[in-house]
Amino acid sequence: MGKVYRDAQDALAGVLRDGMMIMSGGFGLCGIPSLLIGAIRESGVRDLTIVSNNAGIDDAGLGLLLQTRQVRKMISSYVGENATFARQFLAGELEIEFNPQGTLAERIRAGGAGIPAFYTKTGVGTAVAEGKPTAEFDGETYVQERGIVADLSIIHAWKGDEEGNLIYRRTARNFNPMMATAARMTVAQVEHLVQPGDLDPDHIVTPGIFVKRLVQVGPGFEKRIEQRTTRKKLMA
Amino acid sequence: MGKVYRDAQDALAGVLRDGMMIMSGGFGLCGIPSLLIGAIRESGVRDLTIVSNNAGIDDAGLGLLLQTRQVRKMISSYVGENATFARQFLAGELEIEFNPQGTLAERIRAGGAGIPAFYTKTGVGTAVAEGKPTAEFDGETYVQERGIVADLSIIHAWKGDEEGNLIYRRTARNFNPMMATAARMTVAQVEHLVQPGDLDPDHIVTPGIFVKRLVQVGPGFEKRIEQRTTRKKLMA
Amino acid sequence: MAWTRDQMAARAARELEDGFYVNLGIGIPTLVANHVPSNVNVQLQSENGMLGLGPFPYEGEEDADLINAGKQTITALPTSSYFSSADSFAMIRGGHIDLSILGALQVAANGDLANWMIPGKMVKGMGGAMDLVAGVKKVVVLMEHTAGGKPKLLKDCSLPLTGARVVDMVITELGVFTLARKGETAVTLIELAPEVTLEEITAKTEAPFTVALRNA
Amino acid sequence: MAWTRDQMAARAARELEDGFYVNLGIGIPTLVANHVPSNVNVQLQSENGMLGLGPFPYEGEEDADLINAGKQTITALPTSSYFSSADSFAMIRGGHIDLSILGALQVAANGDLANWMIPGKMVKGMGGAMDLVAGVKKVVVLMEHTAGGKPKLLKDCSLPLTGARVVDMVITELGVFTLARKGETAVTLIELAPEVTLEEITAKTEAPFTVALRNA
Repeated sequence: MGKVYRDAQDALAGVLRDGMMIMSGGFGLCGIPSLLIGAIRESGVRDLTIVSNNAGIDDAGLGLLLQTRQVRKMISSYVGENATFARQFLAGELEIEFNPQGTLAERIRAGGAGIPAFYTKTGVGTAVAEGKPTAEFDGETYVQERGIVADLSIIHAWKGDEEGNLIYRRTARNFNPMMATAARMTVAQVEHLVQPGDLDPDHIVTPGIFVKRLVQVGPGFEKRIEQRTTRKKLMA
Repeated sequence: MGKVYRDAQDALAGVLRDGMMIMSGGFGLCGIPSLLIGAIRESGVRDLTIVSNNAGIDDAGLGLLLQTRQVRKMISSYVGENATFARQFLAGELEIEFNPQGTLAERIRAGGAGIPAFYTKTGVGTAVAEGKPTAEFDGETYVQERGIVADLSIIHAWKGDEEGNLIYRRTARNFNPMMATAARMTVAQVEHLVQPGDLDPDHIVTPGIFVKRLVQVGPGFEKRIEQRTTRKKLMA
Repeated sequence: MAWTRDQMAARAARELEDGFYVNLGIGIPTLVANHVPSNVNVQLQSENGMLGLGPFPYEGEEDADLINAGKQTITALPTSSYFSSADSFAMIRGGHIDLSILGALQVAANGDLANWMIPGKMVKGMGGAMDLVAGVKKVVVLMEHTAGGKPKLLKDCSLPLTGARVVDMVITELGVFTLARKGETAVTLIELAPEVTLEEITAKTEAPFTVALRNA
Repeated sequence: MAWTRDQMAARAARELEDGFYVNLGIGIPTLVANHVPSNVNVQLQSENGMLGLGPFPYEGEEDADLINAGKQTITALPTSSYFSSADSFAMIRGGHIDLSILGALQVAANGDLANWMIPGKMVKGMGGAMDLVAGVKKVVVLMEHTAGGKPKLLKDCSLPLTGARVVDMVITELGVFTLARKGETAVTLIELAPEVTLEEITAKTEAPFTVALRNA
C-alpha cells in the first residue's frame, strides 16, 4: 500500500511549501499531531496559514511554530493559552481569524463533504456575522458560513492500520476526524500502527480513503497535560 | 432513566398522530426498524409523510404501511422494489418527493445539526434543482437544499444501553445515525439491550442524548435478505 | 445577605430537571455539578467531544486524552460517549442540549449576551460560547451582579455580543431574573437573595425590570 | 467484432490505477471488479456505507447486515470500514472517490448524462447516481452503444438529466470516447473494438466526434 512512512520528516517530504494552508488537529494539547508539528518546524517552511482550534502553549504544540515565526495567520476559536501568540499579534506580525468553535468544526466538515457553504444561527447579530450573507428560514435569521479545504491536514490518532483506517481515543478525537477529510493531503501520526483486520470495521472513525500517509510515534512519545486537575482520595 | 420500553407498541405510545412526519432508518431491508413499523401499522395512524431512502418491498418494511394506505407522501431516493408503491402512485393516491440519496442523507444530517440549508453540486442542471435557489462559489454553481426535522424517527441498532447509547452493525448503519438526530422524538429498536458501561464509549455511534425511547427486539426477530447473492465454493 | 458563589451555583442547579443534558461553562458554572439534587439525573456535555462527564481523577490517574472544554483532566462514567467536535457542535447547534449555564460580562434587557471580548484588551477568542448560546434550548447566566461597582444587567450591552437575544435567566449573588428571548423585552425579578432588598437590587441594575417574586 | 460485456468491463478496468477508491454502478459496471489487474490495488466503495467491498459470500454465509448498494449480499475484507449514509456521501460529494463507473440511458456530447428516468414510465428514483456523478473525480460510462437501434451518445440528451457535464469517458461495445467536462464540448474517439470500422461507429453515434485513435 505504501501509506506508512518511516518518520515524520519522511511523511511530510515533498508536501510542504511556503504560504500553504495547514489544518492541525487537537483541542488544547489533547490529540495534537506533535511529531508532525515538530517536523514542520524543522523544515523551516514559512508564511503558513494554520487552521486549528487553539494555538498550543508557548513551548508545545503550535506554539513551536509561533516561536520560529513560521505562521502568518491563524484560523482558530481560542488562543488564550499562548503568550508568544499575544506578543506577535499585538506587534502586528500575526493575523488571526476567530471562528466560533462549532462554526469552525462545521466549516471543516463541510469542506471535506463537498459543501461550499451552509447556514447557522451561531454568531447572528454579532461581529462574526459582519460582511457575511444572511438569510431567513422559517422566520429565523441565519448567517452563511463557508466550507474550508486546506492544502494539508496533520492529525493524531490512537491506532491506525496500513490502509490508513484510524480510531481515536477519548477526547483526543476532537477536530482530527473532520480535518482528515478536508485537505488535499492528510498525514496522520498514530500511537499504534496495526495490521489491516486488527481494527473492527464497525469501530473505524476515519476510513483509510482520507489518509494518504501515516507514521507511528516513537517510544519516547509524550502526551502533555495542560491543566492537571485532581481530587483527593477519601480514606476509608 | 426510564428510556427502555416493554415492546414496540409501548415505545410508541402517545407519540403517533395522523399527518405526522416520520423518518424511518434502513437501506432496502437492511437495518430497518421493522418492529416499530409493525406497531405503526397496528396503531392505524394515517396520512403519514415518511422520510426513508426506500419504501420497503410489498410485504416487508414500509411496504406494510403502504398496503394499509397509511402513507400520504414519501421522501425517498429509490422506490423500485415495491409494486404496491407503483400502483398507488399511478392511481394518484401517494405523493413522492425524490431526493438524490446523498442530498437526502445530508438534509437529515443538517436537520439534526441545526443547519437550515446548505449548498451542494448534486442535481445542478437537473429537475432536482428546479425551483430551488442556486449560488456560485469559486466559479461553480451549487443548489441550495434544506435541512429536515421530523416529528418522529424510528431506527434500528445492533446494541443499545439504558442511557440510549447505540452502536450499529456493518451496513445496517446507513441512515439510522442521522435520523436519530433529526426528530423531536427518536425511538430505537435494538437487537441487544446492554448495561451502561458494556459499550466502549469510543465505539458509540449514537450518543444517548438523541434517543428518547428504546425497545429490544424479541427472540423471533427476523432480518430479511432482499437479494441473496452467493458464490460457489471451489473444491480443493 | 447576598448568596455566596456556592449558593449561586446551588440556585442554578435548581434549573436542572431529571433527564437533562447540560453544558456548564468555565468558572462559577462548573460548581453547579456539585449541587445536582440526588433525585435528578443529568448528563454533562463537554463541547470538545464528550457526553457523561465524570469528576476530576484521583491523583496519579490523570489521562492526557481525557479533558473537558476547560482543558482540565476529568474522568468518564458508565454512560459516557466520545465524538468529534463536528458531532459535538451538531448536538449543540441542533438544539439537543437542554441547558447551558455560563458566565457573562454583560447581559442586556432584551437577552443580548456579551462574554467574549473587551475591546483594547487582548482577544483570546470566543471558543464555543457563541455556538452554545445560539443552540442550547435554555441559557442561564451565572454572574456577579456588578463589576467594579457598575451594573452588568444593562439596558444595552456596550461590549461586542456573544449572542443576540439568547439569555433566558440571570442568577447573581443578589437574585434571579427571567428574560424573554422573543417578542417584547421583559425582564422580571423572580427571587431575591436573603436580606437583599428591592432597593438594593434596583440600585445595582441598569435594565428596567418588573417584580414578580416567587416563593424561593 | 464488438466487445462482449466482459470485454467492455475489462476495458473499463484499465482506467483503474493503483491506490484508487472506486464506486461501481449496478449492471455491467459490477463486472469490472472481476478484471482488476493483479498489480493494481483498488478499494471499492458502496454508497450505502462501506469501503473495501469483498466478493459475494459462500452459500450459507450470507449476512443480512452486509449488503452493497444493489442490495446484494457481499463480504468484507481486512481493509473494510463501515460508516453512515451521510458520511458515505460526504466522501462522494467531497471528491474523495477517484472513479465511478456506471451505466447510462443517454450521454450528450457535452458530458450530460441521463440514466434515472424515462417520462411516462414508472419513476423509481435516482438513488445515489446524481451524487456520484456530481462528486466523483472521474466518471466513466459503460453502456451499450445503441438502444433499439438508436444512438445513445447524442448531441443532446432528450431524457431528464442525472447530471450536467459530468461524463469523462464512454465505453461501449464498439469503442471508447473521451469527453470534456469543462470548456468547449469535445468528444474524441480514442479506441475502436477489434474489426469495428470508423464507418460503423460513426453511423451509430449522433454526437459529433473527432478521431484520435491510440494504440489499444
